[in-house]
Amino acid sequence: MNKGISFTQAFYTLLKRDLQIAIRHKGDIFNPLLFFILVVTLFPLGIGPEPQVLSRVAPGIIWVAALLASMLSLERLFKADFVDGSLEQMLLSPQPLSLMVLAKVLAHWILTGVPLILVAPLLAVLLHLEDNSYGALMATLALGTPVLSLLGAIGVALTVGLRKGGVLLSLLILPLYIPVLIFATSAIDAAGLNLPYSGHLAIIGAMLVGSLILAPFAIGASLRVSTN
Amino acid sequence: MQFDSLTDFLNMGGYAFYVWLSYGITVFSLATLIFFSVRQKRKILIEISKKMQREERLKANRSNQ
Amino acid sequence: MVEEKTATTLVSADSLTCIREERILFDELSFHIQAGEIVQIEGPNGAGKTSLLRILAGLSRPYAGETRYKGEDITRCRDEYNDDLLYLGHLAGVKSELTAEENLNFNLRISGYDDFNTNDILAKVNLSGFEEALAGHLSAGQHRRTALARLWHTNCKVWLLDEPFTAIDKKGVEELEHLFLRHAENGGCVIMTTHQDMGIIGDDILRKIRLDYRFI
Amino acid sequence: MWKWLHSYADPQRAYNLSGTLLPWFATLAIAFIGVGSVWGLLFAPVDYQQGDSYRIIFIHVPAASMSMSAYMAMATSAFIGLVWQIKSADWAAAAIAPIGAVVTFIALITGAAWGKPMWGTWWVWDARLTSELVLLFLYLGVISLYASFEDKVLAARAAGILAIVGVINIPIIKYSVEWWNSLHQPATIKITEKSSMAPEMLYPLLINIFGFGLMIGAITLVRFRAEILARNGMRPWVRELAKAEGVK
Repeated sequence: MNKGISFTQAFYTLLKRDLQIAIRHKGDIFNPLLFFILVVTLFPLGIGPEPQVLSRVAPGIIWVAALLASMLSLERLFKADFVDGSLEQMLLSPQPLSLMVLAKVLAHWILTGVPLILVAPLLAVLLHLEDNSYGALMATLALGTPVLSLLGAIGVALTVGLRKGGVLLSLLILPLYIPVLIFATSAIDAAGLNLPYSGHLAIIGAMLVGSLILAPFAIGASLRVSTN
Repeated sequence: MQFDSLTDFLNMGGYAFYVWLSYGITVFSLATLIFFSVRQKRKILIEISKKMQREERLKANRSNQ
Repeated sequence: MVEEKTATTLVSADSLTCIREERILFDELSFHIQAGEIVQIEGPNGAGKTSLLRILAGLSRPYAGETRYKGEDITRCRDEYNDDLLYLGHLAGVKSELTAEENLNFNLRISGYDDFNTNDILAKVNLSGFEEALAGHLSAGQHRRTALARLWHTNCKVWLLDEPFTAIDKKGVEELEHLFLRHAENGGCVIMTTHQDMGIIGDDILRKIRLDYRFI
Repeated sequence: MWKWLHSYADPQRAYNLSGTLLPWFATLAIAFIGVGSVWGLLFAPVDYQQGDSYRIIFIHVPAASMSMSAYMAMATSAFIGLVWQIKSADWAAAAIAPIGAVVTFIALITGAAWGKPMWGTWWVWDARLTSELVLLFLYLGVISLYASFEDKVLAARAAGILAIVGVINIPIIKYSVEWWNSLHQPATIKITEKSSMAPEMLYPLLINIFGFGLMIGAITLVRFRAEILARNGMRPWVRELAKAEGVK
């Protein structure tokens, strides 16, 4: 019986398990996506169908809807593990906690973030987004949604032990999403005006790197408090 | 002294509403905060002493049995 | 405190204090657990048995005092301690969306093992033929056994078990008791809570730590 | 190196120490705010552009700057609590949060009341007001997280983590809001131009900033003491105090 601690083995085992569970539980993938699509289609009904107006507000609408969808889907990130005791096992495993947390967040992003990015161009068509902006839309979503998942996971980890965490969660994490929202939407705006937007992307990329490094520790510490 | 009379002072050069609104809300919210913060301590001590009395009764009950 | 550190002391509690809902569950609790001991924490409901076990595992932080592993505070040697610790709470992390085999496979892999045969281990807990069944469809006892299966493939010295016999039939309890005895003989220790009487582990072997329900 | 911190972590010592400090903070705070406000309202010269409406500055700017500092103080003590596992520091952080929220609220309201005569509207998405608003949300998040946990020892730890996460984000949020503001709203009147301020205006302002800081300190001490008592209800020294209070 030998015990070799391999970080990559732990990471992939956890990643694989989470993906496996999600595939058997398809609702968790599709519900946030449907929510995203529905919210976006409500806007033209609310503000009128004029293409000029819609294309002006399209980046904001898509991104705000993405923030909300990401937040909604995150709510269940640690819940099941908390309820059935797997979270305790994770905290007591000899593998570094931040690594396992990262695997869980990555699994979650693959399941909810990636479909969202893939659907976004279709919704942009509905909202008459400027033709030049599609690249920027995809790029900002690709760089920005992992940041949302990482930051959101901190809030989820803090509220996982509480009975009604839903509304509280939005209060905790939506303010933290503001910088991503600002830079992402203005990158799309800049692209629409044929201006360079690589600076915006660089800043979002920096946020991604920063949250990749720091968020796992915060999530781990929060989980230790929540399971206490 | 920048103002000639009390009415002049209260009038704040025509901006009375905004200036006194600001100062009023500030004083009111700080006073509320201080009031509740100071009351907190007394409330907690009373709660603890009530709990102590409950425990006394519990103990008395148990020793009677 | 008592500093009788012997070479075989695995886990010790140093003046642990636990407070829940403004109630002191236990105060200044100290003990040492040696290799080879089987310890039962006993006491009425609400006395803090599970709390003590969680503090010993490092899941909960005591209000005061510390848990030591081989003489060192566990918050300072968490990795070493976790490497040598097997904790099963009353919810033991069995995913109902996964099969018994997948559950066991995951639990062992995440603990760092990669040389095992899940079918053999599941056979030892009488789950042969249920390897492919989703854990959610298993009975309470089989569910519990899926979690307990890890005990048959581990080299952790310290076992912390919260109500391990719940939903397990008489024969299963006996098998577990034999396993505990073997584990103790091999230099491990078992710390558990249970309300069930044990047939094989007699009072001469079993050490008891009693927690009383306190009103203050 | 940090051993001295632990000696102040003992609840009873912290309680007594903050009791000794409290009268000093309270007296000085009243004195400073009194002098600063009277000076500002009565003696400071009229602003040639904004008239007497600028006198709101003597509470708006202290409240705004102290709302940030209070957050920093909260996060610092949460950090101490987290790293050195000192419960008193967690409690201090929990004690500061509501005070910070009230001060931020004051900064927002006075900002709006100043904006109306200056900009003709109660609210503009000015960089300072927007980041104050976000700061208020951050405070409210910490407060409601603290309120949601039943076990207050855990509550203080959770709120502490959130405060630390918030403090890392504040500079990013502030920077992004300022950048966003410059993008969308060029050339609004900046409501505070500190550099061009006459000393007769600056002194009462500085006195009030200092006074606000002391006042926050004083209220923190009051709440901190109450927090210590609430968390140590089973300790004999608290029970003595409760006995004395409860009989009345």
